[in-house]
Amino acid sequence: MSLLQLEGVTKSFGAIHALQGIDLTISEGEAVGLMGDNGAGKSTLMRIIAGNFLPTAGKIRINGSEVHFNKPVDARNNGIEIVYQDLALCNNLTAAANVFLGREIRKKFGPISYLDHKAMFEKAAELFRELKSETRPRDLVKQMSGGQRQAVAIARTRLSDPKLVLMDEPTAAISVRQVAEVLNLIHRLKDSGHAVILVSHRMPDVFEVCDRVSVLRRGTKVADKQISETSPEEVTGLITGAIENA
Amino acid sequence: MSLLQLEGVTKSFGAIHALQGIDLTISEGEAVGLMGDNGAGKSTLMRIIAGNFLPTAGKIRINGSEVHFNKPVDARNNGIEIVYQDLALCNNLTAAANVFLGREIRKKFGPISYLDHKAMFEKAAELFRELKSETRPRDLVKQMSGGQRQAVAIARTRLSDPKLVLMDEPTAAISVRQVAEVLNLIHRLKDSGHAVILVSHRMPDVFEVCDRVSVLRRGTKVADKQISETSPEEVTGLITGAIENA
Amino acid sequence: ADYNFALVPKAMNNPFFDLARDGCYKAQEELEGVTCNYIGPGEHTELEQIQIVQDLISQGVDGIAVSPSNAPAMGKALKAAVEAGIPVMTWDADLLEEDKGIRATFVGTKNYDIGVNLAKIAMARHPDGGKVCLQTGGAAAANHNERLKGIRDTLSGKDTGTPPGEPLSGENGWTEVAGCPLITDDDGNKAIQGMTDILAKEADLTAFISTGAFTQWFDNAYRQAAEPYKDKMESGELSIIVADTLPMQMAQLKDGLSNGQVGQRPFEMGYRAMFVLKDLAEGKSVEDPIYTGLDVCTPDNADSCLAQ
Amino acid sequence: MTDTTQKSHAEIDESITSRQEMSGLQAALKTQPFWVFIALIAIGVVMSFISDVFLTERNFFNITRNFAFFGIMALGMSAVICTAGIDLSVGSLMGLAGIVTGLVMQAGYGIGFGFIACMGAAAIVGLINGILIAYVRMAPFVVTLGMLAMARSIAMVISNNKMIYDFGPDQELFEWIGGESVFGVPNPVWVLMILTVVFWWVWRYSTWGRWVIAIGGNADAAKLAGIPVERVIVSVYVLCSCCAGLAAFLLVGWFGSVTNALGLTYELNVIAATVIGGANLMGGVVYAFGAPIGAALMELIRNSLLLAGIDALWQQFFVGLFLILAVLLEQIRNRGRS
Amino acid sequence: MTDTTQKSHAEIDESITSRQEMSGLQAALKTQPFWVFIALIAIGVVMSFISDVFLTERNFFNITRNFAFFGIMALGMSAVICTAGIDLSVGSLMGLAGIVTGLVMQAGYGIGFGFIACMGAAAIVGLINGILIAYVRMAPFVVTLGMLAMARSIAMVISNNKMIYDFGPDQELFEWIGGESVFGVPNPVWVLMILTVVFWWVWRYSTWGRWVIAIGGNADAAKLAGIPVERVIVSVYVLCSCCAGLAAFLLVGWFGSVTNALGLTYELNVIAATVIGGANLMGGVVYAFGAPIGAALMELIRNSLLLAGIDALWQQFFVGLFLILAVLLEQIRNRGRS
Ligand SMILES: Nc1ncnc2c1ncn2[C@@H]1O[C@H](COP(=O)(O)OP(=O)(O)OP(=O)(O)O)[C@@H](O)[C@H]1O
Ligand SMILES: Nc1ncnc2c1ncn2[C@@H]1O[C@H](COP(=O)(O)OP(=O)(O)OP(=O)(O)O)[C@@H](O)[C@H]1O
Ligand SMILES: [Mg+2]
Ligand SMILES: [Mg+2]
Repeated sequence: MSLLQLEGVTKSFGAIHALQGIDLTISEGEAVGLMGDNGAGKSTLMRIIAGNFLPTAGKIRINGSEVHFNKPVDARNNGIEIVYQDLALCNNLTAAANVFLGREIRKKFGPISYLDHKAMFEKAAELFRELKSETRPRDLVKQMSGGQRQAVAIARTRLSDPKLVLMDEPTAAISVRQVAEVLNLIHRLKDSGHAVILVSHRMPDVFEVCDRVSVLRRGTKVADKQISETSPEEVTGLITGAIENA
Repeated sequence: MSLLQLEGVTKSFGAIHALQGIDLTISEGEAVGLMGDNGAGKSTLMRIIAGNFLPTAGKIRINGSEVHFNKPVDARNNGIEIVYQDLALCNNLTAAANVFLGREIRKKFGPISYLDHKAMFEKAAELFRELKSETRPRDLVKQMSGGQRQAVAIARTRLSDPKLVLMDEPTAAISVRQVAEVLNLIHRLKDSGHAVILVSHRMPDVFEVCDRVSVLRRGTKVADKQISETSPEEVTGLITGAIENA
Repeated sequence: ADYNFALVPKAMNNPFFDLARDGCYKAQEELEGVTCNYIGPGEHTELEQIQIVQDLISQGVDGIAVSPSNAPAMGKALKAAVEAGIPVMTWDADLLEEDKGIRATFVGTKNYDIGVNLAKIAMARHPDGGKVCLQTGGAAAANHNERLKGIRDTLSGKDTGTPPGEPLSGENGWTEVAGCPLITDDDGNKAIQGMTDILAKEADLTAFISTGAFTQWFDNAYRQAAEPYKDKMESGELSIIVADTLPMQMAQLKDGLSNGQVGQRPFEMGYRAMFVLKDLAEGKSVEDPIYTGLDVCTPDNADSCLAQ
Repeated sequence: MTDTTQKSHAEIDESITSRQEMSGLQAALKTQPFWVFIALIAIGVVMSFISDVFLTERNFFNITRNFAFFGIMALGMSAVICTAGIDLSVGSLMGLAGIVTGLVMQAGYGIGFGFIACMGAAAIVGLINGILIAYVRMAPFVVTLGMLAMARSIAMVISNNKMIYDFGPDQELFEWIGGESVFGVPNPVWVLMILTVVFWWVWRYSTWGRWVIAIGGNADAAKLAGIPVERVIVSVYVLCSCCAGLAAFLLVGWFGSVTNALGLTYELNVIAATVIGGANLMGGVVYAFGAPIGAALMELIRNSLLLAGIDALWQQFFVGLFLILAVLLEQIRNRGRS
Repeated sequence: MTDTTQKSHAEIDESITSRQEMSGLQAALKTQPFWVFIALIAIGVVMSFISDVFLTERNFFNITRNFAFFGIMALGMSAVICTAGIDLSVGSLMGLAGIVTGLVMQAGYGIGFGFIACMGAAAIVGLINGILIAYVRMAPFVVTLGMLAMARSIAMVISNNKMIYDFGPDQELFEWIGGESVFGVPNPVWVLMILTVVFWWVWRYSTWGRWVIAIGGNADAAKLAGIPVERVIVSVYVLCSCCAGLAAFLLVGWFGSVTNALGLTYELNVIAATVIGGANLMGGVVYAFGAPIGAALMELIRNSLLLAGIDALWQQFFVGLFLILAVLLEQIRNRGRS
């Protein structure tokens, strides 16, 4: 039984059909690369799994039982964490505050519980260090560089122990050093039995960490292959449409 | 005489020293890769050259004569075009409107001049086609995917015939097909005597199109080498600090 | 001794109070060593008026004449003045009955009487009664409520309860139409719009009575609104009767666009207030209350009705 | 094979280029002004059954004239709101502009000078607002709130708090412009109609209009694109003030008199009309037809309640209720779509 | 070599983690409330030379009490504005809450019930506002403008447009709470002080406060982070309404009477106080001390002008001018920094 199973997931925005009948499964300890041209529908699919959009049609099953995510917390409560492509950060808060947003660490003083700023700064610093990112937990996100922001978004997924981590182009803005760390992270996640879906345009990265690659073209899935059975060239052809499907 | 010459460019944001005494030159027909860790100051440097920030100290020379860019148009009037890392698009306008923002095509009817929507849509479509991007000129930017947005930002630099094109991670969000096109574009720009500064975290891209690579670390330039004289490994070492400088 | 007396209106943006100010300034010229300090809220706000009075007390003026917006609250504020030994009087509007000990006297008119006189003009023109629409000022404005009660009491010939009284439904032949009384919030534009709509809606309206000058502030607009009904007004089918006797109102009356005006004498109030305060400051006793009288004008006596 | 792929790409690209999500009419169906317009019609239909006075020419004349002044101001306000600004000073400005007009004409200078003085006063106020907001970067709310107090105070000072109802030699022409009609349509309504069309053109076809919308969407991006953001913002506030000045000119002409209380508290009504007409206070959205439609809705509600004979104490309740309901309609409509 | 590099990284990382751009005091120096506070002091110093009455105990008593009511409302308003919302209904709500209190107490129910009724009415109004804004996604401006009209109308209806000045058995206690003082400080000022500290704590240490700020920064991101955005927004409007209700309760106690005109046009003053205190209408910024400081500045300006004997007609002018100048101070200050 697979951890996540999508059946015929379809999503339309008015006249635009972003996704048409997508089937996808992923098991524990597996990493799936999701590739496709710009506008192919990758982010839309991620958002549906993360409970951000409701699909126009289709089913989502987790461990075999159908789920309906009406809001993002529903997905999180089902053990799904996500790094959004547009990062979804609050510019007016500090890096640490963003990492812990919605899951703040609190201390109790008698009946009153209050935010434990110190603990959050420290824990956030630890997470950034783990990612080898030069991000200062006390900085406002507004003032941070593109890669620092991405580090914040990635750090958020490290707070809980999710079953499935969705990463929508997590390495787009970060530098070589941290890219290696993120790929490392994905390896570690796999090893500890987590499932990962990685959306990326970087072919080498996908081939380094993923077990399987799925290709979307204009909202339909045109391929779903084991990494061992395909090659970067084939995947490129599938993405651009030079190869019809496989 | 070099096209652009930076001398001791320094920029501080309050207590944060984003850039410290950067020297950099670039000649016509040359492409320079600017690399560095997240937060190293690459975008800050680009923004200074593009007239978006004033440097705290240091000089900028174009064709040997010192210039002061107080606002972005000043730089543009000096033949500098830029693709911002955060794209700098108006979400509430269409893709075509964003491409032509500030440089709208107008038609005359007697003494009255008015926007020529048709011409702008067509020209924008042409630009997107050139980039092989699936971007619809009539779509609102709000509704577009990450890569489609980036295509819009890149297309903007194609409107004029600039001397220098600054590209701040232009390929971060775009797919394989378009990455090739953007690299192609840089090649074409070089061939026609334009200068390009490419900020990127993608080592292979930089090595494919650039003649020279400069590395920033924590606001200082630690290396400036011909591509032929260095290797990806060395550059990586320089970025992470494993190699002090070169 | 030089005296600094404050004359506090309800609002400074109301032409009515300007006349009081002019009277106050005239008294300042006539009285040796008296300064008229005319100060009030820019708009009609209760709190600001009280704040101003407090500040005047802090400042230590030699006498305060106030037209309270909120009588009970002003009563409390004025207690501080009495404690500070500052003579206090009211004008135009008075304090509550139980607070009357606080102020030395009241200079003004009884608002109730304005209503009575407005109603009398209507009754003289329409002895059999008919449909009437009343127009009033701001929400819960005590002076307008008393005028309304005056009108209602007089038209119905009985006591209609606490101000503004109960709407008329056939008493003595008079019925108020639906949607009335119209509330204008002292806005001339709203007043005109309301009157226009009601006149259009109620073809057989007998009388339109307004308790404030706002109806006629905007000369041209009012004339346009009333013009179509001029014949009816002349033939006695319809009456428009408005409180106050500002210059353009008198012109409208003379031109047959109004059937009656009942005016107070704000100039007189401002003028008299200074004399009263001077007497108080000098320790003399004063009359209580002091009524400045009303001007009741109809087309017949339009040239002579105003007290000079 | 590469060749065929290239060809099919070209085809696809072609189809993408010309793809348009929906037709103009479909797009209109999604806008707030359209749904407010539907609400307008609905109220009209209901009222024509309830009151036989409603459909009379005279009532229409009154309604249209009443909302014309607000509509004119709302047109200017919608430009300001489109830049994510706000102008609270329009009401006070009306008082100032009206008094200035009155004083100039009372002094016998004629209507030409009166008009110039009126618009000049408005433009100066707008200029001060705009400069403080665009160049000094102050919050529009604070600046225009300060101006609200200052403009009213200056109106009080220069009028010496007196009413003006003598407009010198051109009094008749002045009152004709504001108070009379041409072809049965009140003059202020003509002005509103012409201005609406002009604004429609401006938003759709002028560079300036495009820039204003861009600034509302992302002022930083607009700045980076080389748009003279500061200058455009100043011009927007001047425009808004001029619209208020024009409305004051017409209104005083109709009233035939002016006090410095003219326009008191109108700012909220004007902003409400603009917002009902589809403007978004976060900026970036503007519809030329929204302003008159929003103003019309507010006036229609007022008029209808009176004609329907609703108790005066309850009237404001229904004004508020219908205001909310009108906007709700569009909200529910868009709900169903996404 | 790899080893040493790793080590130096660790060191650098350590230094990054603990790096803080500036100390708390330095941070305070950059905030608007601080500079408005400086302006406050400056005006106070100037006034103490101009008027010997200014520094008297009585004047201080009056000033502090006068701004306490606005300060209390501004505290609630700052929460609303922090979510990028606005609440125009607070003034009308005061009228409604005041009338409800008056009616309940007049009927002899005592002050306990009076207070509960007052806060209940306020909470209901806030709840309606909040639900329409958060769940139906209507523009806060439209909703609260509609509520402005509706609440005032209901106050008129239930009071039958009459004044209430008989508060039953607990009249004295009621008037004591609103009008008297403890240790020489007026009771409303005590309430304001306590509330300010509570709000300071809330913004700094409570999850709810953090969430409100996050929603103001990026409501979408907050939603994605699992914050119950709708519920929080509703709570913010309820809180704002309750603050207005509390202010009404105290104000009526001080006045010793209430009409349905209570609080007329206060909304703009409250919002102005909030904005002067550093709130940003685009959301995401809030300072607990900003609200009382903003309210204090507005009252101080008014009081100073009167004590300085400025001509009444000019007063509003200076109110507006100082309002702009006070905010300008902070603006210029920050200019120099960037
Ligand atoms: N909210 C929306 N409304 C309308 N259309 C949308 C919306 N979101 C996405 N789309 C459209 O749906 C399609 C798929 O978008 P999506 O963001 O999923 O692409 P993607 O595969 O993630 O692309 P990229 O690699 O550029 O991130 C695009 O054509 C986009 O324009
Ligand atoms: N407006 C600002 N205010 C304060 N600090 C800033 C500001 N902009 C950038 N910084 C800081 O300056 C440093 C350099 O940022 P910059 O954006 O230039 O980095 P970068 O090299 O482009 O990084 P990336 O690869 O992540 O895009 C960072 O530490 C960042 O936090
Ligand atoms: Mg995407
Ligand atoms: Mg960068």
